[in-house]
Amino acid sequence: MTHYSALSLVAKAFSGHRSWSRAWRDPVPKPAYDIVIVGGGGHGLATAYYLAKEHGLRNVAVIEKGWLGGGNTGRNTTIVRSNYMMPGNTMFYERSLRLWEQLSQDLNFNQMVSQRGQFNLCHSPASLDAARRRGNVMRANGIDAELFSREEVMRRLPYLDYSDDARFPIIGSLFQPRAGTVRHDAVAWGYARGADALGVDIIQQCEVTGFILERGAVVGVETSKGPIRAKKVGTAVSGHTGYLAAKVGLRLPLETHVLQAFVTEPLRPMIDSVISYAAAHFYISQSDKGDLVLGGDLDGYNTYAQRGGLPLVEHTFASAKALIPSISRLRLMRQWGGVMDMTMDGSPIICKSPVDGFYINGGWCYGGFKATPASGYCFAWTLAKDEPHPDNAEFTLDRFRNGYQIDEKGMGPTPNAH
Amino acid sequence: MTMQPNRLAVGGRIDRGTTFSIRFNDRDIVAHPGDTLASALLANGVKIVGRSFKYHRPRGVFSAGVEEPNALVQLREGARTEPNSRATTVEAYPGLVARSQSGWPSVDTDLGAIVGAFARFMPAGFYYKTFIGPFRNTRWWMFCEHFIRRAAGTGIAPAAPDPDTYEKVNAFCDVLVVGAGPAGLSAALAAARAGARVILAEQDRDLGGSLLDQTVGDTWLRATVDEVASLPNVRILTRTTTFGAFDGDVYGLVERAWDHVDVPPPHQPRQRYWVVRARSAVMATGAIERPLVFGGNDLPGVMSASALRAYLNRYGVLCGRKIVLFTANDSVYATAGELARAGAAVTIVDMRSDLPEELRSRTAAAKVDVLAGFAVVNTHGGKAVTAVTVAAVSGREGGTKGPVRRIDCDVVGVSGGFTPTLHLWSQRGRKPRFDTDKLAFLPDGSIPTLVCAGACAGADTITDAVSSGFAAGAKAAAAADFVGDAGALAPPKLADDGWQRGAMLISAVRAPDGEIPAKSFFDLQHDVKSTDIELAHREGYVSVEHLKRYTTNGMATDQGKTSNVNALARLAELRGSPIPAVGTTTFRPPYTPVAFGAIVGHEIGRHFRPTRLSPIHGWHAARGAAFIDAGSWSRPRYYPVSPGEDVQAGYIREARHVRAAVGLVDVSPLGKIAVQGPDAAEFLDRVYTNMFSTLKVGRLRYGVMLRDDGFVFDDGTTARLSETEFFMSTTTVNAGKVMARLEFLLQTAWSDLKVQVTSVSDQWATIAVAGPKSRTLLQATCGAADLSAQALPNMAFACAAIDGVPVRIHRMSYSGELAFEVYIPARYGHSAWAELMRVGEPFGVAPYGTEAMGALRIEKGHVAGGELDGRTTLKDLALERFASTKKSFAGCVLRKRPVLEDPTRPSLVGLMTIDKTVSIKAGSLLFPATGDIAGHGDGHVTSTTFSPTLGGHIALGLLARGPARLGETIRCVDFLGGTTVNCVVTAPCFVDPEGVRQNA
Amino acid sequence: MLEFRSALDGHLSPGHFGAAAEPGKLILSERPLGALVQVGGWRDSFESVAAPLLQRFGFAGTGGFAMAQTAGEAIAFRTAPERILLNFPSPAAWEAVAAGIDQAATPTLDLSHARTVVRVSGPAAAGLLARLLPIDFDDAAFGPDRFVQSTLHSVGVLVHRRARSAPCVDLYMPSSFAVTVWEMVTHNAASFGYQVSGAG
Amino acid sequence: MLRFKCPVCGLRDETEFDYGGDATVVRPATAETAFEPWYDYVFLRDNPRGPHREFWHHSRGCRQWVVVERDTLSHDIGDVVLARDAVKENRS
Repeated sequence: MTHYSALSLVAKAFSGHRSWSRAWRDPVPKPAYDIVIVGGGGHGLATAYYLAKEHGLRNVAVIEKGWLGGGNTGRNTTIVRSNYMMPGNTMFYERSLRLWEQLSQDLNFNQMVSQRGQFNLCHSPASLDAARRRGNVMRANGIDAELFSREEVMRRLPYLDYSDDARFPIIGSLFQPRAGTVRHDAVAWGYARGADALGVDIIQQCEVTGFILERGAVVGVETSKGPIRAKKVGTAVSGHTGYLAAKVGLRLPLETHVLQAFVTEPLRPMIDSVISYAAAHFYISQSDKGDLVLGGDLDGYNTYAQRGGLPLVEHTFASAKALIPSISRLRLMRQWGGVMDMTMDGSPIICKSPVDGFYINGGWCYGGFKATPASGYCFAWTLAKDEPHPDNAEFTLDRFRNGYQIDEKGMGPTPNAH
Repeated sequence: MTMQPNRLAVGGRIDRGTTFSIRFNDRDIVAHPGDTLASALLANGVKIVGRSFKYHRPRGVFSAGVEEPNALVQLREGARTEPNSRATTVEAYPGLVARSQSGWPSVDTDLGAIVGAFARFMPAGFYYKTFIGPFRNTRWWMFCEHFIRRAAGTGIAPAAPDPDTYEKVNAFCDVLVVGAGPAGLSAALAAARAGARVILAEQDRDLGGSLLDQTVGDTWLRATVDEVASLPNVRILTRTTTFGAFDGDVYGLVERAWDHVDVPPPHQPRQRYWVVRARSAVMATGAIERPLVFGGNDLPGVMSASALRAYLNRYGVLCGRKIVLFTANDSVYATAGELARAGAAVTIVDMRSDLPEELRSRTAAAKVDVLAGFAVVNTHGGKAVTAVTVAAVSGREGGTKGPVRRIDCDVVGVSGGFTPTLHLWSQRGRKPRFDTDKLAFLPDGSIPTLVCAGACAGADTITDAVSSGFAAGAKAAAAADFVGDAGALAPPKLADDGWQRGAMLISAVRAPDGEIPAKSFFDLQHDVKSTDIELAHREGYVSVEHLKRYTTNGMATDQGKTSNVNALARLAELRGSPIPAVGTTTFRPPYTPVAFGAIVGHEIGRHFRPTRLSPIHGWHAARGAAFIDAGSWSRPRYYPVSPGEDVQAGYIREARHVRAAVGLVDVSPLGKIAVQGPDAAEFLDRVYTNMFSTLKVGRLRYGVMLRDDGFVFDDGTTARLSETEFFMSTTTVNAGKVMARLEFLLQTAWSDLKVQVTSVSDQWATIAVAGPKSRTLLQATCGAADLSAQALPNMAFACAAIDGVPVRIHRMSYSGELAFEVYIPARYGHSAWAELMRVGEPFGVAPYGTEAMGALRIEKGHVAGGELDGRTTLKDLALERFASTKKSFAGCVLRKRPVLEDPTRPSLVGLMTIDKTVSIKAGSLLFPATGDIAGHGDGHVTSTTFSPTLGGHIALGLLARGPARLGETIRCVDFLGGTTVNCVVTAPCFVDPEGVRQNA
Repeated sequence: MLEFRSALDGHLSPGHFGAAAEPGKLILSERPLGALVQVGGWRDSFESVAAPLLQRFGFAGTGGFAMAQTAGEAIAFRTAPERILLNFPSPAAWEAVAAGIDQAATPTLDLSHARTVVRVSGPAAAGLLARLLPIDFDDAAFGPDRFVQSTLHSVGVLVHRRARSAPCVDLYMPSSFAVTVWEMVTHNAASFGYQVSGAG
Repeated sequence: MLRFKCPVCGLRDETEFDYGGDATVVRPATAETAFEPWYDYVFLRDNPRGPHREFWHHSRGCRQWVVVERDTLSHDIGDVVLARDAVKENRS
């Protein structure tokens, strides 16, 4: 693996960049592995990387039906943060943020982790109280958080609508300074390169069509490139967890939904932080290239089609203009949709399943991107040790059975409301 | 004003009789109606319009349409400024002001071009490999990013809100025809003649499509347009882009209604967003000319060949005097003749060596030189092209062989073939198929309600386009059940040159040394070169999506309209696979960028969301109430008695007054639901945790509902009006959700119950009258009714009248005082309130708002939003006594799950500050008096207030093992505010726990 | 008697607003609602119980979902399978019958205060409505006596095309939303130019 | 934009409706006291990739709950019927 640095870049420039090597191999699948990870997105690749790095398990394959990073790693709004309130979530997401903070160096691949800070705007005394509770939990757990007054928000984000005409007045904001954005494609590529260098086989264009079951246990996968045996199989397939789990006879507490995201034409710097507009489920930031990146609410119905509808486009645009009136004449350049597992409490699942040999990493709702490093770290731990890491101990399937719903929004078992 | 050096004396479709001035980069430019900004710039000899994003290379106008990658300008000024506007689609109007978006100190002399010297250190993805920094944190990258961001972006966002308006229109039709070129016009005609209701949408100002760029075919065009326009069942929308195709045969269109002026006329929208529900549609979106890639192909003067034709024939602009047309297909030959006739010296460089005799003779007649079997290898010139180097073609892969020769020229027109515009097709979830004969991606398979026609379906000539369009129109009409006879349509009489006969698809031209010249650009806006694609391939980024993301090819504002296919061909070459095996990227909406304002229409500012107002709102407003949002309602928060009175002082005054005398609060926003039918009591028994079938007519009962997962959903008080009718109230915030849930249960699993539910929230104004003098006041207002404690005990209701209007008086208390809720038909609510205020004057009646109402309920320990947060159980909220053991109810099974029964769960307590002068903040965490303060604590503070009754600060909170800790001192920690307040744990009810006052 | 006060009180000032337009092109007004009563029932008996009840007011029967019935000044809308809204110019017509209705078989409900009616009339009415509701208001699709229940500015409204020679449409909206809907209507009407008139 | 043919109102935009989830799950009788049927009903879903039967509430129309057949991959819409005619209740 070529080490990446400014120096290597300069050196290779003089040979016309002809001596760069492949970032990852294109191996022929072996007949058997210790562990097969289904899904070559950020979570699957991170899992493989940490299996190799932290647990010395290198006889590992990641199987991807398309091209690596082609799922939700490439279909998100690139936001990272750790402002979670519920026990079970708080420290998991904080672990993730801490891993993000050193990921470029760990992977020797610039992830462009940009801790620009995130505002969660508050619009009523009740939402300010809720933000205070969240911020206090964060601070009590050693996570950075601040509560800003309306005046402070006005000073920092002068382009929002503070007029009497604003439908939802901005009365304050929770702020996490360490939150920010990450270059999403770099995550998949960086983990892929890192895992590959440690010996993991990344097999693209290989679709898992079924599971090899023996005596009720999963002992491998059937794929478009033939059967591949494995002592353990883990899935990290974003919106398709339920679909794959059904193949081993499991029904899961989740539904698959689509979330749309949007980018505008590039602009000179305008928005420096991540801003989320709680009154309308809308968030916005600006990329290093200058595009404004916007996200809205779910389309709200079960779907595996990676496309969204007009109502949510209208909703998102209206939210954008309500929050930032001057955005009116800017133009949307591209929109897309990503499908995701929405669980019955809005929190993820990382656990051993009731079927031996079958491990689940899913249910990310729309928090999956920011979770990538911790998800990989904890899933690798769970696969390697057959028991959860303390940070994913609550992300079980059993929690719905015993009543431990990790419900950040208090919406109950209504997947499209989380 | 300056001359128009490139404007021909005659020709074009502009209005030469009118001349006006526009400003570009502080220079006056002459233009005519019918010009675009680009045609005016070209007419006036402006070569450099912008600088490229990465290397700051000079860039001129490339195209004449929406695909323009180069000529992006900052249009207009001030609050109306619009970044990234394509000069090629901006209509010129008097007073237009535009600027180049890049270049310092000017676009002509850009010091940023120094970056070009470092180009070799900035290959594709270089930033992934650098700026990582030696230490394990993000500081080094963020330091570098600070400078990188400064160079980000192109245009500048407006700083002020948009002064213009926009509107949305819902439209319905049988057949939507997208595009009014020869195919679209023919389709619209066929569909309309068959009787279908047609919408014809064209992005251009004029109908005609590619015919507008020609000098022949006008007779056909005029006749066809006239007939289409004359049909009453056709609606023609020009300046209207169909930007997206969505499920349900719904299309999103944006009409630039008044974009061709600086300020729209009064009350007229700048743009109009059309949501078209079509029973079927015809996609006649044409095709976009593909560039050829060669050395220095980005210099100003290198243009799309079809654009040269458009500027010549539509705008009367001859872009150059010595023109080289570089092609690998037939389409430029007609153009060459026209350019030559207009006075240019034209040389065709055609990569094909075996040209048909017909083409050769035509070019000879037109005095056009043809170099068959040659390719342009490189351009010359600093800020604009001055010459090209050509060499003989060798093989079919874009190779050349020596010797090279130089041809002086000032414009190079390029045509690498055409790319059908399949965006809408792709948006409907279909992948295009690569046709190896036509060398183009074409629609694959069929969508019954979307018919492709013309160039986007692979028609090679205008004749083909007309016939395919006409057939498509009839087919689409038939899909919408219109099968009337459409007759026939004769095609225009044209000598057509297609682009398919013997065409070649060349990814990039190689110099005789076998190399692709260094400055061969694929994506002109993002400066993506062949070496970038090669590097991506070398490093394993071999999927088209990886290529796109790693090199950013196709990610600019034009979304790859000119660059995608060439880059794909280059990747295919590198992979050694045919193009179909490599695939293509997916087109996402929108087809061309869409302004936010257009889509939002009038739902802006205060009207972003609807606002509900109580029938008594006018009184509150006149009284000077301070309002606050509660759900979708606007409610009085408090009524300041002086301009300086803040909410804190106001609510304490109001709450104290209620306990001392009598107050009125408008609770009209409470959800109210009529539950009617013989099974109404049974129904309520199922949805509420407690029993309602035992409730007597004339009485009220408080009820709690659970979600099916056993958590508390909502609460409220319900009155039994008759054996078969109940009047339910819900919280304001959950009113809609409760209603939907009741309807769900009754229409699905419980459809055997004879019960119907109806929202009557808007039927009733509700005034709560609370305080020791409330009975006196009410009695004085509704004289006849007996409101005594004997006649109307707590949790009973009575019918009465206020000034002749029948009202219902519920005796119930949220404040803990003697209190009543008066239900008045809504249109009498305002005057009933005024009457109560009038009658109550001697008793000292005063209005109070939501803040005082909250203070009173906290004093009384009633739960509300802070406690009903969707995560609490009956036990958590000390409401377990409302769980009936005599019946089942929704949620009764899952509420028994072990974690929900855990005795250590945080549950409801009261908290009183030990130091009465300090307040607590809701959202503070609770910790024991000693020990660490870390983790999630023992619970949190849910609601706080100053208690006028107790003269100190109190709160409700959820505390682990709360009821067992009464009297314990605990710490309320607000980390964010930096305060720790010691509190004593109490029972939740602070005032009159025996209920003496409310039962008085 | 207490003052009867519309939810739109103070929001309709007569005059011409928005773009210049010929008189009568678009007229907005509030129509006094009179009495609005909901008649409900059960699947097994609705037709047999409700039809005679409606016939007492001169309606043919329970009617269909798309067309309103009129009988004199009274209007009946079949809004759901077992649900009909009756509108009378004054409560008297209804009250004469109401007392005798068996509420267990035919639950009725007074909604006279729950709705506010805005009337849109003139040749531009269909154009304005197309800007407000996701419904096809073409004459062929929405002729006289047609009614729909749909959404205007996220608010559920009932839209009724009156059987008159000139286009005339009544919008029944929940009273608490009347002001916000009215403002949305007038914002969209401005590009046509509209007249606010005192009476429907 | 999804469009559904409401049995009462005719073909209408998705914006008039609210989504109500999987319509194949069967609500246990209120008297059901066993845990499993309730756990299954409230939490577990087939979540199919393909044909799906689902509830929609015509909340800004006739306020009827309907059952829609819709393909979660193609978004093709099949039959739409009133929920009360489609739901097989569990009265065990």
